[in-house]
Amino acid sequence: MEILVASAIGAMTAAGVYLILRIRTFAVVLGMTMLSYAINVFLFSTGRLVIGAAPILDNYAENPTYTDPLPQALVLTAIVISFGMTAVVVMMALGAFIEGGDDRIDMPDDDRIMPDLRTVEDEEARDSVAQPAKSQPVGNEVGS
Amino acid sequence: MLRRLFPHPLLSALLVLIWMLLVNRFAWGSLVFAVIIGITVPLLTAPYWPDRPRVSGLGRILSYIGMVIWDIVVANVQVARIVLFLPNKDLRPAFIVIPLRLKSPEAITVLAGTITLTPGTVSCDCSEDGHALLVHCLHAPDPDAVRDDIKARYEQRLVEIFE
Amino acid sequence: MSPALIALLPFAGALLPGLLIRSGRNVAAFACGTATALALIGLWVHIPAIMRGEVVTAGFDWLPQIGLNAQFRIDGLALLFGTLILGIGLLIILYARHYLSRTDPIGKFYTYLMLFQGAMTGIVLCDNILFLLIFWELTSLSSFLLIGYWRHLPEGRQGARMALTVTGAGGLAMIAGMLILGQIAGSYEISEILASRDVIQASPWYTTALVLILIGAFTKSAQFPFHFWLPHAMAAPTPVSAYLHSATMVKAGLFLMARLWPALSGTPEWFYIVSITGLITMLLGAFIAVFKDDLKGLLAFSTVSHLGLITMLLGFGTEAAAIAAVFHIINHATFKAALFMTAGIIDHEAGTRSIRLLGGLRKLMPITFVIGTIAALSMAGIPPLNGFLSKEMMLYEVDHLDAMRQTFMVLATLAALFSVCYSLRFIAHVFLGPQRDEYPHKPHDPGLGLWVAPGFLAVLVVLIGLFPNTTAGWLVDASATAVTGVAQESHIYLWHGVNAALIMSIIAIAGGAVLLGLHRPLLAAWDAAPRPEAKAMFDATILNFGRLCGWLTDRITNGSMGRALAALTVTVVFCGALAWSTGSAGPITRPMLPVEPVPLIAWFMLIVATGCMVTFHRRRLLALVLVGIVGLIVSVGFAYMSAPDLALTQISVEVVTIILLLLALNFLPKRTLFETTDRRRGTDAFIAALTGIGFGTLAYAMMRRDFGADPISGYMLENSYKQGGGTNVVNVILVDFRGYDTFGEITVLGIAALVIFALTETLLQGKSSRRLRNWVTEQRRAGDRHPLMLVVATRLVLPVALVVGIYIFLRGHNEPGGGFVAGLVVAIALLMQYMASGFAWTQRRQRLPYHALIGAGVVAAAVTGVGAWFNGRPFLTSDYGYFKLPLLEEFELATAMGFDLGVFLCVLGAVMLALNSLSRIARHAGQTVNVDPMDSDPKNRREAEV
Amino acid sequence: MELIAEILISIILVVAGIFGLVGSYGLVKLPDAMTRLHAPTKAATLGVGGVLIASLIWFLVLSEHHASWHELLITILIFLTAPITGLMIAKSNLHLTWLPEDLPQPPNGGQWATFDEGKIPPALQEEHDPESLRGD
Amino acid sequence: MNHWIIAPVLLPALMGALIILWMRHDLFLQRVFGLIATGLLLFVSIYLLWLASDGDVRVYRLGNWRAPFGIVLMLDRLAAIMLTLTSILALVVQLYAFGSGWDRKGWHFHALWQFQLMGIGGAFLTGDAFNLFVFFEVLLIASYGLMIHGGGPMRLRAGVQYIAYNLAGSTLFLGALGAIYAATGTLNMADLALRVAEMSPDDTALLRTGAVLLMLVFAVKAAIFPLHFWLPSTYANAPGPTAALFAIMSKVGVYAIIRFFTLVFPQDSVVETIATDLLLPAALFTLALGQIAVAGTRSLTRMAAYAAIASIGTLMISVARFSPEGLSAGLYYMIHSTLATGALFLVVDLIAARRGGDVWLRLRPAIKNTGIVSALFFTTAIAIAGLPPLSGFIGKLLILDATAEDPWMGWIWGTILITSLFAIVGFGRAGSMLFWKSHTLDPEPGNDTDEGPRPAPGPIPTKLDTDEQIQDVADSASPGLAFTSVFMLLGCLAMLTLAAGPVTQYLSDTTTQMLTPQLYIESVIEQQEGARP
Amino acid sequence: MISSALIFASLCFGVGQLLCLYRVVFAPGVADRVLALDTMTINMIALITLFGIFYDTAVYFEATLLFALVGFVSTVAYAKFILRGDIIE
Ligand code: NA
Ligand code: NA
Repeated sequence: MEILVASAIGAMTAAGVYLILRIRTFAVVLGMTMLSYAINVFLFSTGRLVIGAAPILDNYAENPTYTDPLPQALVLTAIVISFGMTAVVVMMALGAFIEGGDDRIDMPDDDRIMPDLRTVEDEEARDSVAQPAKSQPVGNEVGS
Repeated sequence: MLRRLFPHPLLSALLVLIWMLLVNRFAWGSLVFAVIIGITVPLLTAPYWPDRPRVSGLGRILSYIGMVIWDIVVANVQVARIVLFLPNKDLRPAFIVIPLRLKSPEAITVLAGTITLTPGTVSCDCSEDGHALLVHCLHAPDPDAVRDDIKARYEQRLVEIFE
Repeated sequence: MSPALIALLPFAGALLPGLLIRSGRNVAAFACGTATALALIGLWVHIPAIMRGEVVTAGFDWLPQIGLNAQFRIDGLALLFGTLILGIGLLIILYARHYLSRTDPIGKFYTYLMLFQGAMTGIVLCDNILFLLIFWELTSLSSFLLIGYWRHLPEGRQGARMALTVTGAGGLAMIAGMLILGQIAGSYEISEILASRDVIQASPWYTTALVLILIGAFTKSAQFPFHFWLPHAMAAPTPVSAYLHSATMVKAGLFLMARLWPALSGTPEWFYIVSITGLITMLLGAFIAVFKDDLKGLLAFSTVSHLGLITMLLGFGTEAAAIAAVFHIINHATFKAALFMTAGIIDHEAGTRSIRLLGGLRKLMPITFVIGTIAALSMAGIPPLNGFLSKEMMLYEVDHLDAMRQTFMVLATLAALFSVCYSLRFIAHVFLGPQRDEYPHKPHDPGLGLWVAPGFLAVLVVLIGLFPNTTAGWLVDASATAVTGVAQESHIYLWHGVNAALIMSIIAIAGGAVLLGLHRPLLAAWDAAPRPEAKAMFDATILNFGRLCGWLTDRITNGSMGRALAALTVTVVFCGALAWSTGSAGPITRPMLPVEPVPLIAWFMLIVATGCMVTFHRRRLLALVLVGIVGLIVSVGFAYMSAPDLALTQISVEVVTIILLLLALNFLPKRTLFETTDRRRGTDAFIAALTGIGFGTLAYAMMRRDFGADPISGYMLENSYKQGGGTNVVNVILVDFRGYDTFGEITVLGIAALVIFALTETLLQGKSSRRLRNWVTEQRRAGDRHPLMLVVATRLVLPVALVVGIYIFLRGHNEPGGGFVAGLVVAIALLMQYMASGFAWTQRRQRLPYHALIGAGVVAAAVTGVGAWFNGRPFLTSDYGYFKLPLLEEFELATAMGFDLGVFLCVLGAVMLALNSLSRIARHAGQTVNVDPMDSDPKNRREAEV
Repeated sequence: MELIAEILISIILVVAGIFGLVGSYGLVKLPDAMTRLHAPTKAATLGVGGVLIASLIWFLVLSEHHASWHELLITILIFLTAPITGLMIAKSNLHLTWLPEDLPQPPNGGQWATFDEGKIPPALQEEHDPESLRGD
Repeated sequence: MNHWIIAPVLLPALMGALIILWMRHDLFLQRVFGLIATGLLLFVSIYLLWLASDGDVRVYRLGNWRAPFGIVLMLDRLAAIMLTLTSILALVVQLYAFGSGWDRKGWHFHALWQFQLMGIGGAFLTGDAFNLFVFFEVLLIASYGLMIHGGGPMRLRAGVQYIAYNLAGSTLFLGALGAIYAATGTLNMADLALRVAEMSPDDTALLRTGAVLLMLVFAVKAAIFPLHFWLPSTYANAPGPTAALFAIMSKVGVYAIIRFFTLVFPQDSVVETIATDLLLPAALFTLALGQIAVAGTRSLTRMAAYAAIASIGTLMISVARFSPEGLSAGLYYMIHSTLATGALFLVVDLIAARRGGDVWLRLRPAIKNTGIVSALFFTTAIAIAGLPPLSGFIGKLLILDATAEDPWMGWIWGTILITSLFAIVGFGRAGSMLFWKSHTLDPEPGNDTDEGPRPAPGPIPTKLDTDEQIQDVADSASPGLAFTSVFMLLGCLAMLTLAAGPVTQYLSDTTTQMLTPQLYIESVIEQQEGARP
Repeated sequence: MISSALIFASLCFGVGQLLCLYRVVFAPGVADRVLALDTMTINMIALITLFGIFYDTAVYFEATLLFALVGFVSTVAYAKFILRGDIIE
């Protein structure tokens, strides 16, 4: 059984990782979902695998055995949180799509690249060509 | 007054039953609670069910349910036979149209549900004005017979219950 | 006056112009002048003590943990420099008041100037090298502001940035050097460092520290090869050039070398590095100055040259040389400041500083001529002016060198020769010669305000030259004592008799005059000769450096999410594997559970669905269906492996997620194109496989081993009922043992909904609103939106689901369920209404304020928790009891239920608000809304509006 | 009594299992989308129904736990919802792969709801007021 | 048990909830109550700082459960410092948000602000590893909202990246916690420390893996190379006040590293030096990367973002060895860099607002209030570049001094000092491009329409503004308030400089407390008076 | 006897699941996939119930109830998506 669970965790992780490395938000969201499945199962399995021993106290049973309830509680919290996160990322992906017109996840080049790096003086020279009349310094030449 | 308190008496009864089933153990306290639920929940949800269908004849309802359950069992055997043993080339699927005498949406829904749950038929669509059902038959060498059977066996009874 | 106060006064003065500038320029100038004068007087108060050979110290501990203390000391050296800084500062304040035009923001100028003055004063007065570093860098910063004061001049900005960059870089090197020095000496107090000469020079770190400190000093004092910034700093207003770039700031490097002279000098390293650098600088600066057309350019390079001279003297490492250095510092400050002010006057009155355009000013500006000539002759080293005295001392020291004597003699003479040449040129080409017709302005002598300061300095030049021992001897002695650490008594004479120095001097003067005669052809040759242009090189360096940095940055962080996540993944796998493999894994202790056929089937399905998901992820709806399958199997798996609560939660979250994704997918493209290269997909697949294998292996290894110690959950199983009043241990953990986690968790959910709502609002306004209104769906749509039978069935499902929700809520403490799942169930039921009867119809029928539900949920949970305070217990301490009401059975009430109610409300509100917001986008996209619950009502009645 | 229950449960389970399998098998075997719709909605319904009945009897008669009527509730729920899912999927099929011409027409004229485009009368659309729908 | 310990969590949580419950339509009330809440938070933090100064570690047992079974909050010096720092920054930046009008660019700014503070406070106070995860998520999700506040295509795209990356980080966090729980069977940090110390040396692999993964999680939050990729676009595209508040967010990661690797996995534990071995080179790279980008980037906001990365690099260099001197120098630098980075983002926002949202370093017409804005920029640049006289310089001195004995001393000093020059070059160029330029250029024609509608000055409108050009936040109602808040931050830096001695003393006491975790462990595990049995 | 019947039934439903999976992966149209997913949910309910009998526990009741509800809702959502694109309109 352990080998099944472990390999399932591995498979879901691999799928998740592959998908989050794609360039469209939808695939990334799918990947996140897969990863969160994988991690939830992993976290759950830290209580080790026990079958038929749900941690619901049975006052009538003799020598009842229960599985470790703590990881379950942790996973519950994790599920809820990752749901909230997924909801936000989906909404935001949609927003970015509507605003930006495509659903790529990479930042467009305009985010960080300007045409060419120039010195202040180059910029100013270029500027005074563009607006010859206005670029006279008004600062205060000596001697007026 | 009473009508406002019990917008859907049958629903209230159903909810009491459901609560008792959920609690899974009979106790008067539970029943009291069930009644409270049976009153409040339909009140809360009344806006979503604006008009109450007229329903009459508890006996007719129960016998209808019994008949449908029986038909379902039969249906399953028939469908199983078709699925398992009838070669696809011999299959005679067909669409049939069932003109409706029923007017209330609830009644139409019950009929459509019955059709879907019973032998070899699935309700597929309703006409835009709600006066006919489109039904798909898995294996109907004689579609008209199926239509007449549905009208006689189910619709007639539903007309009695709902009108 | 306390040394600390002296250093503080200029800073206090820096605040005054800002406060007083409304009262007028004179008031601001007067205030700054007063502050400076007070500081100067405060300094001079200590003269008697210093003459007695005392060192005045004061200060307080600032950061004793590392020995950064605000300690000050006044000794001869400090006195000398302090006097220079404050005295010349006073003159500059006066001069600048008249120099700057009406439209210049003079308040700002004085603020910067006083800041600078304070920083310089701090440098010379402080007794702690870390403290010194602070002032040191402050001078760079304030000089940056001063040089760039005329912000409309590109040269000014350029010069300022260049100065900042070079001196800043030097400062950083010096930080390292000083720290090392302090580490070697075991203290950052200058007094102690000066006393630790032997320790310092024996240390293996000595050379490193020396070089680093010297880099700092050389950059500040414009020593070769860092000399290039100084001429460009001359774009600053002339008062600034006179003050910073002749009298004070450039001397900071010299000061530092002088200050640390007892500790650092005397080694071969010191000698070779310092004196040769000084020599080269002296020669190079003088040579270039000969050809400078700009008056200030000429003076700037001459300053470079003279700084080189002083550096060289300090580098010699002998006491006599140190005395000469100190003396030349004084002399240079006097004549060079006077010259700068003269140049400023000429610029001010004639409208140009270009020597080519000048000449013949002797008659037009007689006062200026006299002052300028005296100062220039002193600079040339013509007796009996003060410049001659210190130059002779320099040549004498050169003559008495132990090493490299000839080289130094030849080159020093040559430098002196150039110096004579450019000094005479200053006189000849500006003042002498024929008067011109076309000066840019009509030149005449300025008002008293402008010439009194240089005039005073010119008088000093003469007086020191004639009576060196009376006028300056005491100061030289005092500071030389401080520099060398040994009491010095100098005897400066105009006439030493005929010695090598005098001969060298004569050669220099004669050669300089001859060179001036040949100036015209030489200048032509100079102009024709190719030579490295420092500014262009610096510009290109900085520009290319910037480009390189930009390029590198862009190579590394290129906005690609794939790269970011691949980096994360690879790092995780690598570090995880490293950590695992460097540890030791214990033996397997748990037997494997048998593999049953049905779980095997489920596993197979999961693997297939996962694989298909990767294969078909471009078909987005199919991918969603596959996600659904994976979720289904995971949640059934939870149920199988003894976690019913997890199964419940997983499956209900699953369906809400699917609905969410479907709502989004309505707008998103339905397919993803093939866009990546095979190579990238291959790499990604490799990374993914690696991660999967790694994580799977970790999971397997973990599952086959027992806990290292008993898990804390044993206590929870034991006390869940006894202390928490519930038999569902998971629920008791959630609402009691770890209720605080759950409190955070519902907050997360609530916030998520708020974020979604806020984003929707933003999208529905502004640009995207317009885009949405013009939205055309690519999908062919079916006719009916609200199929009759669906509507009817939903009417029944809603109350049933509500009852189920109530049940799950109430039973949660003892059976699987609880507030969270109940909230989801109710939300799903309401959602069914939305789906079946449509948004508008449903919305009008229920006025559930979702925001308020979220708020109320968080408040309810918090208030339940706070309730425990009244019991004297901490937040979230639960209580429970059994109650009996008439008619009802005995039932249990736990405060945990109040908490769970908060969870319920918050979850319900959050899920509904989120989905509601998301679906509003479609409403906005021009899609119609319904008023009827179903598209076709067979009774042909329309519902009365509620 | 217990033996009878045991036998009964076993029989129901076997029958339910067979129906469940057949339902899923039909999904694979039947030739087109419309016919495939029949298999699961019916057979799986009875399959699950049978299992639930078996469970009901088990907890009524054989279990150490007290009687449980929960299964009845689930059965009700499934029977209530199965026709609707069938209908919705049928409509999807019609929408995706069928043309109205290939279907029998409704008797009173008009069209099947799935194919009826643009049915909202313009007058009703005026009530659209996004602000009023903020859900807040 | 002192209930004030939970106030930094409860106060903002309740205020956030009440804002959405009762005040969601009234910006004025939101401002008033938001300010009151943050102000109270500051008071509480200062009280807690005072409380913690006696050196005791105080425990707050939530639900009155015994440790390690319930969750505990822990108040020690470190937590108190972080809380105080947070509330100072939050209060000041909140004022800026009013003054700049940012808080009316969209919905729920103030509620999210409070929840953000709740998350940060919770993360600093908690003594439970899983609870740390929960509060990380609280602060993250609130930060998502604040990050995309106002919308706009670039900001949303950056927001998607930010979330996606942090989702991956959260996933990793759970994995790390799982591994640690699977190895030790506990989640309480003090109990973890005990169990880690008693761990059999034959079975360390799982625990080591968990510890290292945990470190990576925190490194993601702190944006340490090569896990920094999320930061530049996020910070550069976030609204000014948000970016300023984020200055403390990355410190949460640093805090967590410090907390775990002094308390739970000290150097002599089975985790040994693996953390340090990985951290120091990464920190050096982080610093270099940040400063190179500061010198190379052409956008003002990205410059600020990379400056934030660089400051993290510097900080981590100091922390990486977990030596007493290094930690205390690091803490000093952390305080400095949080306030300085905050100030920098605010100044950048002031500039951007006056340039019509243009953050590129290129010629634009002269801006309003050039004098004061340029002075603020200059001062902030000095602070962030670590030049005297502000605390950045002292912080760097402390760090250099602390690493003087380090075997990597050459690398450390070289990197810190040389890259400082990069910052000087970058900020020098930026400043001269922004302020020493083109006084005379008239506004380009059509520029006004370009800038989009500005919030009207005067009283706060009840209806929220819509804004087409979101990047451009004109300073609206009260630019004075905006300036004041920057002044306040710079004032804090000045105080930090002047009070360097006492502050460093407190910090070195803090370090001593951290490096003797026995006190912490005892106060959690052994003193259990009043707790449920 | 019962346990053999239980194993038989679970195997039947398990194999049924595989067939459904086949239909999800190899389907001519998306509606078929939704149908198969719906069937899977139904089969899951059966499997959980069988499991509950096998371990003689009632703790899985809530799970089956929710599976039923959720299967219905998600199928309707998918179908509405196919039909209209917008599932809440
Ligand atoms: Na939970
Ligand atoms: Na529960």
